[in-house]
Amino acid sequence: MKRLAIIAAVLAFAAATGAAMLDLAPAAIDLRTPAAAHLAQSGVSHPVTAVLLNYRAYDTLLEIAVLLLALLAILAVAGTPAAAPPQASDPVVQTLARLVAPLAVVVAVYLLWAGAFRPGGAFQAGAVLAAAAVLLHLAGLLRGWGFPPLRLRLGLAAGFAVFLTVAAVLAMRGALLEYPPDTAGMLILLIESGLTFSLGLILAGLFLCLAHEDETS
Amino acid sequence: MTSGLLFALVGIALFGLGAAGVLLIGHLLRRILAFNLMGSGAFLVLVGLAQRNDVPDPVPQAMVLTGIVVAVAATALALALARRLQALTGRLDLPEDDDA
Amino acid sequence: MTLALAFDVVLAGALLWSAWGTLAAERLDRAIVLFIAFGLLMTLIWARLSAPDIGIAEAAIGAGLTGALLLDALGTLRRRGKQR
Amino acid sequence: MPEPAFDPLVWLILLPLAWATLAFVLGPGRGAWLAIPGLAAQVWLAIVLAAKVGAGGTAATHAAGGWGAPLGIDLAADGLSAAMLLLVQAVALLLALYARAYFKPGDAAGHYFWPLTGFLVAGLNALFLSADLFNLYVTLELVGLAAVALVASGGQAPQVAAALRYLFATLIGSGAYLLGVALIYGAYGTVSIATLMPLVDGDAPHLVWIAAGLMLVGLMLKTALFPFHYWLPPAHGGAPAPVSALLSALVVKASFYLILRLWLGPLQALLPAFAWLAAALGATAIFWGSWQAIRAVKLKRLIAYSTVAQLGYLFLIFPLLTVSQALQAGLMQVFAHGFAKAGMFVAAGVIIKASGHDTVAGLSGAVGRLPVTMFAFGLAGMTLMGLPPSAGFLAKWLLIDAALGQGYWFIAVVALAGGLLAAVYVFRVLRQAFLLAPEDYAVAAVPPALEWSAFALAAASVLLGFFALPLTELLNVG
Repeated sequence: MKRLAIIAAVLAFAAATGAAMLDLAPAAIDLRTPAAAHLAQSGVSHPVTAVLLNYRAYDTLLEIAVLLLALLAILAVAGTPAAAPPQASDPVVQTLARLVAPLAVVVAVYLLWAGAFRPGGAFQAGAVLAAAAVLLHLAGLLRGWGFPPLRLRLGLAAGFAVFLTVAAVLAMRGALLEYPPDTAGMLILLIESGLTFSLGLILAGLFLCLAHEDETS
Repeated sequence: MTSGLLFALVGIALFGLGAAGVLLIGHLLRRILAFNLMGSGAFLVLVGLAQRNDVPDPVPQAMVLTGIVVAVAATALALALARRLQALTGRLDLPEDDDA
Repeated sequence: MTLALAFDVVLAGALLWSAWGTLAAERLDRAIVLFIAFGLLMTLIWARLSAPDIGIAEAAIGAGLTGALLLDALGTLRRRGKQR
Repeated sequence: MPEPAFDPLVWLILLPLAWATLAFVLGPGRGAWLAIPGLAAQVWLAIVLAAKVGAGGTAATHAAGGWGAPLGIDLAADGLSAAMLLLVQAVALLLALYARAYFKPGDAAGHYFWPLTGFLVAGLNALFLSADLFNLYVTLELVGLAAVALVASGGQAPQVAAALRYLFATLIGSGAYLLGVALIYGAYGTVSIATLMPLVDGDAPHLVWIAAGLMLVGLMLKTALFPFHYWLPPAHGGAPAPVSALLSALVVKASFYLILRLWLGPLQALLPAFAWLAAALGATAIFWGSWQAIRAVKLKRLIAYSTVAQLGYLFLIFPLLTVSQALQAGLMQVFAHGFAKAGMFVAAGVIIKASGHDTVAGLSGAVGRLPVTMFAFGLAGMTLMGLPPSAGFLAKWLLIDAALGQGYWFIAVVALAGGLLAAVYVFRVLRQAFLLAPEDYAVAAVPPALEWSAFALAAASVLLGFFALPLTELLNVG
């Protein structure tokens, strides 16, 4: 009964929304124009990066907070067990992982640098770093995390702390995350470098914190 | 029909499928998968509908990047909770709330 | 119907099929593999929507990291299941 | 720009983010001594902001990034936002003083309380200050995930299950909200509230009506309005007491605030179509929640079901919003319930800590052993029943006045009946507490800070009745 009601409601909703989408007039406002017009002052030449780290950088600040919070939440859920030993793995996989990991670092640095003027940026770079860490773990070359020690906690928080500090300093000068046009590019690169490093750690941590927990429980 | 509009329509279908999945499926891992389908549907609508004239719009694209990161954060937390629940109770579905 | 639109329609069909399979597959491991395929199809769709930034992020985070998280969870849950 | 360095709008968001991050770096169990001064500074900032908004007569705004809407994100504080911010900082500060005494060193449930609470408060403040629909989505997720993590931090199976139930509810809620935002961006090309205001009218495309419905349903789910309340009792009833208090007093109010913000703001041409539905669900919530509270076995379950009932009043105001008393009634109810429910949950926490069990039946003799705590419980109960001179009385008075003024006597009847039902469950607890203690009844000593912070919260909910005028005047700034 409940099942049928939900299925019927979802189908009706999808049909109505689809039909409404088909007769939608063009939007009154087009942000493509102002986004392109201010690109020169944004400090980067790739429009998506300009939105992420300049026009709507405040969204991104909160989003990094969400990510750090998620890691914290996972630690809170998993308790504080010891780090798991690496699992033994196929030597072929290990060799492959040893080859891929440095390559991933190079790709990450490239993506970070490219983000200013073409697709790429801190998220993608951080995700690639995290993927390398996960691969090393799966190959048995990197331990799962127990509770992260102070050094690691500093690294996890560093990217967000840099972002927050830049936001605070700029807020004291004028507005939250309002970059002076001549230093915008440099500040964005500073924020993105911090984020790449910490996002790599946090995204890897999501995996490595989860991976350890079972062996001990 | 433009690519943008087509994928916006697909997005609605995905959102509906995912929402029905989260509401109807008891198994926790599958519910987490369903939640991710739902999120992807919303992202497709956000970009597809804004680009229904097939001209790229960086603003919704940046919003979706933000959304993807939020979604992976939520997924990881959900998995952590599901694994914890299984470790404590041996079950992978939510027990009826016994009101005790 | 142009070739590009035909490609889009095929892509859309494949995406919905993988999404349905993710929820309907009998075996959980198959569901997760279909979910990773879903993520890769999404990457192609983002490319078709001229959103390569999202495409890279989707491949790395959506399909890659989430897929790894899910597979790892599945493995652990199986191991625990056997111990019980 | 006068004194941009101290624009409270910005610092109310950055400050909690900063102490939360520092608390995380310091490690498990640490951070109380960052959180308490931080929250004290935030109370001051909220007062400065309220004074500025009240004196200026216009909303305070801040263009993040310096771009201004619609390209950038605007922060804005009108009277309603300023009032909500005052409530959050004041309740959070008192709860922080309580929590410092509640979580003993080494208590795993308290290991992550401080950073999680910091992110929660930052998310709430950002939510009350945001004037951008997508940015609001991010703040909703920040609040939701922090709240779920706080519920789960208890660590036992029932708490983990409650957290999962809550997580799926909150994710579906924010998912529906996000799809609504996506449809609105598709229809208008902007997500700025100020820019949308003149664009949305009664002739809006069907898609915008669907978007409004999605956002409303998603937010009702997050507010735990009947019949979407199923997740609330296990989550609020099962969490550690300071967490229950934060969630019941503040978190569910955030999504209610957002409904109000949309209703009175960009979607005001569309949402009144749902006013009677919202009121009907609210009325049902009052009866259902009260009934469940009356028959609850456990004390904290009783209080959690009381939250379900008390949230119902908030939705009774929607058909009445044409007169200003209705909004005032809503705000008074938010404040009254915020302080009273926080006080009641932390009082219950003291009782459970002292006696070791949490059933209503086990309360016998509590008045003799924990007089301050039981007095606090009674004061909070007074507010929930709506007895004068409490803020709860004022909220009901304004609501009944608004309802009768428009001829809707049945809303007044629901409000009065809800007060009587609240009396039944409050007196059920008090009656049990006044019974003689059993022979073997032992009570552990509790730190005075626990008892007195519970008392301060409950007393505030009563005394607020005397300071209602400046608060309701703040609402004229919009």
